[in-house]
Formats: sequence, C-alpha cells, structure tokens
Amino acid sequence: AQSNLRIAVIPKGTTHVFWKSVEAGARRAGEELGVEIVWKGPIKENDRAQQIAIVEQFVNEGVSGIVLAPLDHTALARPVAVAGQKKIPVVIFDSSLRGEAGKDFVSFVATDNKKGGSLGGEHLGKLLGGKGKVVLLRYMVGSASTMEREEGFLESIDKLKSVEVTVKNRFAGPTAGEAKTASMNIIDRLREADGVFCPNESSTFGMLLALRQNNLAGKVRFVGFDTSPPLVEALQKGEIDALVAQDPTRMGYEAVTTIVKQIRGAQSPPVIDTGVQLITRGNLNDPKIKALLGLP
Amino acid sequence: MNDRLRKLGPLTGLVFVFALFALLRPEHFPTADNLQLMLLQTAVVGTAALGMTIVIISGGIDLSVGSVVALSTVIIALLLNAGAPPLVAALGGVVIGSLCGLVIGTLITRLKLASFIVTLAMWGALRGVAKGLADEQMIIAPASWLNGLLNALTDDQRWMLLPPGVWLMLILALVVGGFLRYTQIGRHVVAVGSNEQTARLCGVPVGKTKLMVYMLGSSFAALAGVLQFSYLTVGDPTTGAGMELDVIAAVVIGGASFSGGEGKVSGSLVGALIMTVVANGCTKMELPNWVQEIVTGGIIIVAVALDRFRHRKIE
Amino acid sequence: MNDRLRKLGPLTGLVFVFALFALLRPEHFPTADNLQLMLLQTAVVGTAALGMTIVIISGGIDLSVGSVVALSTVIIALLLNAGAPPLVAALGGVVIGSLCGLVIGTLITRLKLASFIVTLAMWGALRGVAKGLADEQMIIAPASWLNGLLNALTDDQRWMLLPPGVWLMLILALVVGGFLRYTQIGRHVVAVGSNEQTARLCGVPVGKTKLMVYMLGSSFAALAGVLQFSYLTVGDPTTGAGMELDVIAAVVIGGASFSGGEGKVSGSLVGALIMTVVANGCTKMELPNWVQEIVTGGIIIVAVALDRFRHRKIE
Amino acid sequence: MTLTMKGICKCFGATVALGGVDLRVRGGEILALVGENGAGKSTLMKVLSGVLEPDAGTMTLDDRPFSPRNPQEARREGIAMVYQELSLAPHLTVAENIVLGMEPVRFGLVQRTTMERAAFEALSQLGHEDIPVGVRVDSLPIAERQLVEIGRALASGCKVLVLDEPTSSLTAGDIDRLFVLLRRLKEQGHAVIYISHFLEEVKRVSDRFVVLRDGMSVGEGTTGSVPMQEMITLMVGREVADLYPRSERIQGDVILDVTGLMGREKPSSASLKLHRGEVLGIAGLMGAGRSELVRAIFGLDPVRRGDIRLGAYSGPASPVRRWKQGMGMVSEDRKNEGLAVSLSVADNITLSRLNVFGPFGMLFPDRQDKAAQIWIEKLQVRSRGPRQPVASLSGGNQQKVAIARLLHHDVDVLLLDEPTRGIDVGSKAEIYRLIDELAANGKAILMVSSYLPELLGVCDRVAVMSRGRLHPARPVKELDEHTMMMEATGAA
Ligand SMILES: Nc1ncnc2c1ncn2[C@@H]1O[C@H](COP(=O)(O)OP(=O)(O)OP(=O)(O)O)[C@@H](O)[C@H]1O
Ligand SMILES: Nc1ncnc2c1ncn2[C@@H]1O[C@H](COP(=O)(O)OP(=O)(O)OP(=O)(O)O)[C@@H](O)[C@H]1O
Ligand SMILES: [Mg+2]
Ligand SMILES: [Mg+2]
Repeated sequence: AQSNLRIAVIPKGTTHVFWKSVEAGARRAGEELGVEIVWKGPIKENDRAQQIAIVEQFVNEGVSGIVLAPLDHTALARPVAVAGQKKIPVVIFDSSLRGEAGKDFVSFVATDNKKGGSLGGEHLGKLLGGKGKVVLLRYMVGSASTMEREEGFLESIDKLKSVEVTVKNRFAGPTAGEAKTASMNIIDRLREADGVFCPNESSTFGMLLALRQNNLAGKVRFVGFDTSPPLVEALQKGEIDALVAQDPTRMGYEAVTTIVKQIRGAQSPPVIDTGVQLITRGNLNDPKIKALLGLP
Repeated sequence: MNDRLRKLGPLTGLVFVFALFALLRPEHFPTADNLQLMLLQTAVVGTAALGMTIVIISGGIDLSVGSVVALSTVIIALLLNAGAPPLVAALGGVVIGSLCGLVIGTLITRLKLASFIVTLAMWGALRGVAKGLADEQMIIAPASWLNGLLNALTDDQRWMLLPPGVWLMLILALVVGGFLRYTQIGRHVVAVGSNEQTARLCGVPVGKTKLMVYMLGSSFAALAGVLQFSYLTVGDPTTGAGMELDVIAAVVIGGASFSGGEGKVSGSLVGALIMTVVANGCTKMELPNWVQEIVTGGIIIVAVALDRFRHRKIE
Repeated sequence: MNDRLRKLGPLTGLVFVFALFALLRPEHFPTADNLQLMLLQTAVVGTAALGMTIVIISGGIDLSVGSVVALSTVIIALLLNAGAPPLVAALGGVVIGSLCGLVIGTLITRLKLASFIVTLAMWGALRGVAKGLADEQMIIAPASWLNGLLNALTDDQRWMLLPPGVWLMLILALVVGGFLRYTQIGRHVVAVGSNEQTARLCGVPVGKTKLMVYMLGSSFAALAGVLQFSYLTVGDPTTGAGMELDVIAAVVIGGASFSGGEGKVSGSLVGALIMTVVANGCTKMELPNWVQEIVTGGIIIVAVALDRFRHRKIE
Repeated sequence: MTLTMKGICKCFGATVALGGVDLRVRGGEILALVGENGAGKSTLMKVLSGVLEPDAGTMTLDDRPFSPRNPQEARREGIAMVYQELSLAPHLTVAENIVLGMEPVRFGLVQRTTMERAAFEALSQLGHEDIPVGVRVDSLPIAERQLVEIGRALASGCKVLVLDEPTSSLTAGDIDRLFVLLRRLKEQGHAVIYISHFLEEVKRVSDRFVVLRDGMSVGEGTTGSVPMQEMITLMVGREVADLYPRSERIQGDVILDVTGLMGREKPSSASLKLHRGEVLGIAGLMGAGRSELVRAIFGLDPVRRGDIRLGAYSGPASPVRRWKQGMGMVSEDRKNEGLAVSLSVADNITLSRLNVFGPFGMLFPDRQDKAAQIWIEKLQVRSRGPRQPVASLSGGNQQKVAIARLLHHDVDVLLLDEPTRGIDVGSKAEIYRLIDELAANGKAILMVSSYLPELLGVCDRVAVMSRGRLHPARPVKELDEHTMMMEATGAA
C-alpha cells in the first residue's frame, strides 16, 4: 500500500514565485519517493477560512499525510488536531502552528524568520556605517512569518544607537501594486531615508518600483526579502543591495520527505531549519547561490 | 404542479451541480461525511445571507457584512479574554453588530444616502475598528464550547444529526422566512422594497422599517461572525475580506433582485450551498486553482441560466 | 447660476477633502509633486471608472473590472515577451478586454441574466484565465516606453504638464462624456438605462446597445490594465483584486444611480480623485492603517452627504 | 364635517404649481375639481394628503388646524386618496395592498383571514367579488389594479375621499358602480373630492365644481346649473367650438393589412385593413385584447399565426423595423412603456429618430432641442423647456410628449393605444384636430380607445373587439354607443 501514498501539500497561496518553488521541491520529492502529491492552496491568498476548509476536506477524504503552511498560528490548530485524531500525520512548513512539533504534528520545516530579519537588519546597518534614517515597510496585518522578520529586523537595528527608524507603521498590502502605492505615499520619507527594508517578495518589488520611479533606486541602501527574477535583476544592477533568501525548493522537498519518512515508520527531528542566506552582488556568482536562485 | 416546480427555484441549479460532481467523483464526493462538511462550510455565508436577503428584499444592499463578521470575531475574543462566559461573549458580538446596523440605517434614512455608499464606507471603517480593537493582530481566546459549533460530529454526538452551527443556520432561516411572510413588519419590508413611494403613501413607517432592516442585516452578519469565530477559534480582524460578494452572490443566485421586493430565504441558502458545492467538488477533482476559478464562473452561469430557462418554459 | 452650481456636483466633496488635508498638512500635502502623484495614482481607477460609468448609466454593473485589468497586464507582458512592439502589445490587451466584454454582453442579452451574476462569474473566471496564462506568477517583460506612462515627469518633460497616462485618462474622459451626450448611440445607452421597455418601444436596438456597453466597459478596464502594467512594469495576474469596489464607488460617489439613466463622467473622475486624496492625505497625516480605514469611511460619507445637502438646498 | 384649504401655494423651483388656492368641501357633498393638464389639481390634493408640504396657506378640518406632515398623519385624520399614478406594491397580494399600512395584527403577526375579508369587502363594494385577493397585484390587468387602488381608499374608513382620475382605465359598468358607491358615501356624510377630465362624469356625479387654472381657482358653481360648454370655457380660458373637427378625408390605398392574427393569448383572431387617410377605431371592453393586437402588430408581442402586411413589407417585425417601415406607436402604459421619465422632454420626443440631429451618428443637443420645441409649442406641452425631465410634468402633458414622438418621427401609420387618457378637454380637442389633420394628409391611424364618444367623433370606421376576436369594421355612421357596447359584450 506504500506505493500509492497520497500527500496533500497546502501552501498559503499559489501565485508567488516562492510557492512555485515550494511546489517544485515537493513534486521532486514526490517523484523520488514514489508518492502522489496533491497541491492545493486557497484561491484568495491569505484567506484563513478557505485554508481551513481545504485541510478539512483532505482530512475528510483520508489522504495519507498533509503538508501545511498555515496562514494562521492558532486558527489552523483545530483542523490539524482533527487530522491527528484521524491518524493523518501533518508536517508544518514555512510558518509556525500552535502546539508542539513532534507531538501535535510531526515536524516544523521552516526558515528561521527572525534570524532572517536580523540578518537583513545587520547588513543594512553595516551598509549605512551604523548611522542614518531607515524606513521599514511592513507586509500585512496578521501575517506571522513576515511579522517575525520585521521584529528581527527592528531588534538588530535598535542595537545601533544612531540609526533611526522613521517609518514603521505602514503596510504594503498583499500585492505588488498596492505595495507600490503605499511606498509612493511615503515618498517624502523615502527621500530623506538612507536605508530601506521590506519583509517579502511583493513588498520588496513594490518598493523597488517606487524607488525607480523617483530616481532613488541605487541611491538609498535597500535590503529586501525573498527572491524572484526581477529582484535578482535589480540586485545585479545595484538597485537592491541585498536580499535575504530562503530556500523554498528545499523547504518543499524536506517537508514531503519528512512526512513520507514518518509514514514509512522512521523518526524525524521536530524542527528542521532550511536556512536563510544573504545574497549580495558579491556572492551572486557563487555556484551554491546560483543553484538556489535557479540561475544558469 | 407547475407552480410548485417553480417555487423550487434555484434548487435545479444545486441538483445539477451536485449531480455533476457526484458523477465525476462517485467515491469521494457524495459521502455522508462530505455532505456534512459542505453544510458546515456553508454555515457562515449562509447565516450572513439570511440578513442580506432581508436587506436586498427591502431594495438595499449591504457591503459591510465581511467587516462585521471580522469585528464580531474580535469582540467575542476580547470578551472571552476578559473572562466573559461564552454565551455573553457571543451575544456581545451580536449586539455590537446590531449597533453597526443602527449606524448604517441611520445614515441611510437620515442623510438619504444610497445604501451602497454608506455600507461601502462602513466596509472600510468597521474593518478599521476591528483592526484597531485587535491591535492589528489575531486575538487568541481561551477555548470554550463556542469553538465546537462548527466541528464535525463525533460518534457520541450522532443524535444531533447535524452540527449545532448548521442547526443554528437552519432554524434562523425558518425564523426569517416566517418573519418576512407572516409578520406585519416583514410585509412592510417587502412593501418598501417593492415600491417605496407607495409604502410611504400608505403610511408604512419607511424610515423605521429600513432602520430595522439594516440592524437585522448586521445582526445576522454578527451571528455569522460567531460561527466564523467558532471556525477560526481566534478573533481575526482580517477575516471575511471579500465575503460580501459571496454573500450577495448567494442571495442573487437564490432569486433575489436588486430592484427589491423579491427574494427567498430558502433560495439564498441554496445559493450559498451551490457555491460551497462547487468549491468542494473542484477540490475533489484536484483541479489547479486557476482552473477552479474558471469552472466556478462557468457553473454559476449555468446554474442560474438553468433556473431562468425552466421559468420561461413554465410561463 | 444655481443650475451651474448643481452641475459641479461631487466637486464640493473633493474641495472639502482637499482643503481639509491642505489645512492639516500645509507643507506636505498641497505640493505640486504631491498633486501630480495623486493624479498618477488616480489614473488606473479613473480610466476603469469611465467604462463603469457607461455600464452603470445603462442600468447594469460590472464586477469583473479588476480581473480584466489583471488579464490585460498579463496579455501585454506575454506579447512583449513574444517580441511584439509596445503599441501592439497594449492594443492586444485592449482587444482581449473587449472580447471579454463581448462574452459578458452576450451572456446578459442572450440568456437574459442579471449583469451582477454574469460579471460576478466573470470576475472569478477571468482571473483564473489570467493566472493560467501567467502560470500563476508575475510575468517579467522587457522594458519599453509603456513603462513610462505613469512616471512622474522629469525636468525635460515639463512641457507635457502631466504624465502621459494622466493625459490618456483625461482625453478619454472627454471622449466618453462626448459620446454619452453628443452621439445617437450614447443617447440610446442613457435611454436603455432610464427605461428599457420604453427604449424598446422607441425602436432602440436594446440588445446591441447593451452588448456595446459591456464591450466598452471591459475595454476601458483593459486600458486601465495598460496603465496598471505601466505602473507595475510586469504582468501580474493577482493585481486589481478588489478594484471593482473602488471603481464602482468612484462612479457612485460621482453621482450615478444603480437604477440607471443617471451618471456623469466628470463626477466619476472626481469620485476616483476623492478616494486617492483621502488615501494620500491620511498617509501624510501618518495615521495608523486602521485609523486611516475609519477616516476614509467617514470622509466618503461626509463628501457624498455634502453633495446631497447642497442639492436639496438648491431645489 | 368640513375641510377648508386657504391660500395654498406650492412652487417647484421656478414652476408655480399652486398660487394661492382656496377650497372648501363639506360632508355629504361630492366636489368635482376640474382644470387643464398642469392646472395644479394633483398638487393640491397631494398637499391635502400630506405628500407635499405647502409653501404657504392653511388648512382646517372640522375647524381644527390641519397640517399633516406625512401621508400617515393625513390618513389617520381620515383623508383617503386614490392617486392619479397607480401606486401599488407589485410584489404584494391584492389583499396586502389594500390593507397596507394598517394591517390587522395580533402579536405582530398579520391576521391573514381578517385582512382578506377586509379586502374582499372593499372590492365587493365596487362590485368586484371576482378579483382574487390572494394573488400578486402585478398579475392583474390594469383595470383591476385601479379597482384595487380604489378599494384601498375605501377600506381605510375615511372622512374625506379624494379620487384623482379614478376612472381612466375603468369599464362603463365599473364606473356606474363606483358612482353608486360615491353617492352612498355622500349620504353617509362623507366628503368626496373627484378629479376627472371626463366632464360627462363630473356632470353625472358631482354636486359642486371648482375650476383650477394655472394654480388659481378661477370659478366654481353648482354642477346642475352650469352647462358643460361654460365649464369648458372656464377651464380652457377660451371657447372650444368644435371638439371633433372633421376635414375632408380621402381614403387611399390599404397600407396596413392584417389577416388572421393570433398572439400569445390574445388576440385569438384579428383581421383588419387600414387605408391611408383614414382613422380606424378599435372599441371593446377592458381586457378584450385591443392592446395586445396593436402590440403584436408593432412587434412588441410575439405573433403566433397570421399575416401582417405593412406597405411593401410583410410578416411580423421588431419595433426597430416598424419605425423604419414608417409605423409608430403610443403605448397605453406611459409610465412603464411610454416614457423614460428621468430623461428630458427633448430626449423623449426624439428618441426614435435621432439621426437627423447630426452626421455620422453625432447628435447636436441644440438641434434636438429646437426640434422638440416645435412640438412643445404645437401640442402646448406645459413645460419649462425641452430640457425639463418628463417626470416633473403633469400627467396629461406627459401623454402629449408620448404623442409628439410620432409626429417628430413623421410616421405613415400611427398606432394609438388610449391616446387621450388623462388629457384635458382643451388638449383633447387639440389632439383630435391633430389626428384629423394627419388623416387629411394621407396618414393612416389605428386608434384604440375606451371612450366611445371620441371613437364616434374622430374615426371613419370602428371595429369592435370582444374576447380576443376582432369584429369587422363598420362606418361610424352605422354605429352608436349602444350598438358598440352590445357587440363588445358579445350580446350582439
Ligand atoms: N415634482 C415636480 N417637480 C416639478 N414640477 C412639478 C412637479 N409635480 C408637478 N409639477 C408641476 O406642477 C404643475 C401642476 O401639476 P399637477 O400634477 O398638479 O397638474 P394636474 O392639474 O394634476 O394635471 P393633470 O390633469 O395633467 O393631472 C405642472 O406644471 C407640473 O409640471
Ligand atoms: N404590465 C403588464 N404586464 C403583463 N401583462 C399585462 C400588463 N398590463 C396588462 N397586462 C395584460 O394585458 C391584458 C389586457 O389588459 P387591458 O386591461 O389593458 O385590456 P386591453 O383590451 O388589452 O386594452 P385596453 O386597456 O385598451 O382595453 C390583460 O390580460 C393583462 O393581464
Ligand atoms: Mg394630475
Ligand atoms: Mg389596453
């Protein structure tokens, strides 16, 4: 019966490059291990109720295992517990879930988001020489992983006495278009700023567009989070100074491997860190980085 | 006979959609468990759709439902955290909801503004309030029986037949149906929607009736919020974004008309069910999201068109 | 004199909102740069609102605008990547948009379905198509002059006075205004919206007129997509979600009525501007997001109510 | 019981609808309120019933000051009103419409049986036990809707009953029954205010009359002692010498030839030949299917069987085609299917033919206004100008706008369904003169009317329709009201 395992992989959404990479990793693992992968995310990005509905449905249908990137720390706990009662193992990835890894669910496979944030903060501090004005454009209300990144960033910046964060209560919103508008609306702050940080792909891209349009790209130090082809291009052109990169492909791969191992009776560590990596123009040609970015 | 057929209304659409998926996925789709699940997943939108039915019959519209749902979950979580018993917390949510309706109704009747504008403004404003109260975060609340309203039944609960949240929706549907059909105020609501001028000429207290309509609309949205809270187990100021379209769609698929006077409670529930069934069935078919979006659009049109065609034939 | 005052319509609301923020933030808000910025940010919604004005005047509604905007950006990016010249790519987007309108209009007129239902279905389906075409990702496109339509003017472009995208919106507004007022088909649109049965009696080709209305509506949405592409510089299948409410709100704030026959192009642009000004002004005030949402709601109501009061006084 | 209105003024913007009107009515009398279209009759009554607030003036009811702020208050004080424009809630049942606003309730629940009994009683007073009280009002024909509306006023138990053109779509029988009822109410001590453009009716039923012109009362008297001609002169301000002018008409070729026409339900079989230079009338009872006949000819309703030949064209066609073929129609239901009331007079008059106002599909509004102005003057439409919205015109003036459309389009065949409904005598004469002029100029006119005198006065031939069947047309010389009625009821 082991040959026809069905693993449901449930991302937070389906339209970011990030999730496409996770899917690729998960499918690769599926092929290697000979299991069927069902990939299904909520249609409306960030709709918790819809994600719960999807988990419920897979539990109800009786899949062999569930791999889930929870949109919410608490709200997804109940359906995951129901899965536990029905003896369906669950691996959590990307964002955390309430409960104990190894007990309430099999493992937690993720980037250490806080570490990623502080990595970005430290690098920005270094670029500014320890002084100046910094703008933080947040992602969205209630998104746990990006909030951890923002927190990590602020912590490492606060250590630097003469760096002042001039904006930290603006939110980019879910799409790049809205992020650009939000950035344009604080353009006077951006003009005075020495450094900028954004916590995910869409906010980084929206900010980049706004900086470009106001001829600020390359003039302010800019650290973003996540990677996508346009962001890497901007990095190459010097419009972005650094990107904090996660390894989504590995995340998808590890998550699926972990759950299959569990089903097949092997033990897995409760927490698996898939690592963060600071990408700068300096290390772009590093073969490891190239592989991570999927560059030739 | 024909008359009875016609009264079934959008049910044809539901039957069609259901049969379609049952044929395509006979092992996974028409199971008892999955049926229960679909009812569960309809409860939130269905309950809000009851209120929306009243509003649309009265000739208005309420875009703020999603925000009221969110506000209601936040209020409940806050009250639970403050130590209120679950029932009090739930009532608190509903009371706040009805106050929102009072504000909406007052603005519409006093300032003589279009309901679209007022509820659009409240759509933003109430979400702002929810976020402010929740300090822009999810609010975790202590577990209580509220969390169990929308759980699938365990074996020793089988006697209930359906989860309590689903019962709530069904009973409320009967109440609203009776209200619209058999009470004076209910008939006044229909009269106002059918021809406001006439209602006024005949001495129907149009202002008061409308006020009550919007209070009911928001109260039902807040009740939907209670169910949503049960579903999420947290107070979430961002939940229900875009829900207004789902709710309005359910009511309109159910046969209501924006020009007022027309609409059926049972139709609205069927409309809500159609949408759940399509979403559930598409997942069972393992369609990619973008295909599901296209298919859903197509099915909505077919379901509604079927209904219209049947009508025309009978006439 | 009074008549002229009345024609200014929702402008009062805009002036009020503008004055408010200019008073509160005299150094940051009423600067030339910021004015240009606000016009820039209005261009996308404003252009889509032109089409929506036609649709609403004809007595219909179009919920699919946001999805058409997204689809249009995707098509443009795909065409640019396939080596099409920028102008051809932009036209391609608009042509696909008008085809969407053709489908919508055909479903509405042939199946006699409510525009709300049909465009709700297309709202989902077209977004699905956009995501499918884009393989659920952003599509990067080679840089071209299209990217510059909504850039702030550089010093050697000052002679243009306004960025090209803003000019596009303004010129199109004049065209649409003229179309509705000075062409026979335009008057047919108004007549259909005012009283469809009468229009039929008077020999207005109601079906054809509606078909054209929805084609225009979607074409303007696609044009808004061209501007959105310029704003984003990529094709993004997720952009414009929820934009339908902004666009409809702009038109309704501008004085249009859902019962059809009423509405003004200039009003719709003013409505779109009011919303940009509020968003921009609130940011300048450095209000937290949730406060901004509440304030926006309040201002929309005040702006519209002011307009109504002024009307009543004149009458 | 006395009601007095003193110095009532009401302006709509620049229009002075009422310029200080005095009115006095006692219990036990029927007062007729007459006047041209736009004289202010409906406005005055709306002030009385609390719909409109007067700009100046006072009212007393039984010597107590009376100033209702809304219809509800007026109703509570015993003012019941039948409005000129039908005001029913289409989604409610007949019974619900009749008791609307004063439903019998217990514990908040509507007492259905009590309600239906009250409705039934109100309708039986009008001699219509046959109208089912449980069906939705929008499934009734117009005539029955009007009865429901009257029933509503009766059911509310009033001191003063106001009827604003209640008979515009009633049958002769129903009118008789209504008059019997009004007399009974009068004997019971109620006051009745009766507005109508049918002076025969006024003569028959009222005790006293008041004439309004341009928002002023210009005369009153005891109905019995004033000859009709004098009343007309008071109303119109001039003498109307010949109500039914008839110039030399030369019957030309057959232009419209209908054979064996069968519609969805009605008509079941209709054949007629209409010649150029001729006015062909169609008489019949309400619901006989006269409207359906013209609608089917004009392409608004489906044609099941039969042939329609219009000039060189044959077979059924859409309204778009019909206009192009030189046929135009005025509908009996002007509010729903005759006029786009939110649009201007100019738009309404010219809607069917806009291509004369500019090249390449363009339209110059000033040319449009100029064209409309011609017809406004010719038909004496009382309006501020071509840009006034039709909704703010008085009922009769709205009807003139609907007719003006055919004149603007310059059609050869005119289908007129109840063209003079709600129009004052002066304007009626005007329209008859117009019809005559059109006929004399070789146009063909098919005219449906429930007002037999006008059919006899205007038409060359009249065909009677009865239960969906159209009888052969006969020259008016061979006809009188009695024979037509006999044929219509199927007694002949
Ligand atoms: N709501 C309104 N706005 C503007 N003008 C109005 C309005 N209602 C009525 N009028 C004007 O007031 C005048 C009186 O109208 P009213 O309806 O009282 O006439 P009427 O005597 O009832 O005529 P009819 O016999 O045609 O019914 C008319 O000139 C009409 O155009
Ligand atoms: N708004 C409407 N919608 C649908 N059917 C209608 C409507 N108004 C009237 N009818 C139908 O039209 C038919 C005839 O109505 P009506 O009383 O006008 O008689 P008629 O002989 O056709 O015309 P007339 O009124 O000139 O005598 C009725 O059977 C009625 O059901
Ligand atoms: Mg009148
Ligand atoms: Mg008729």
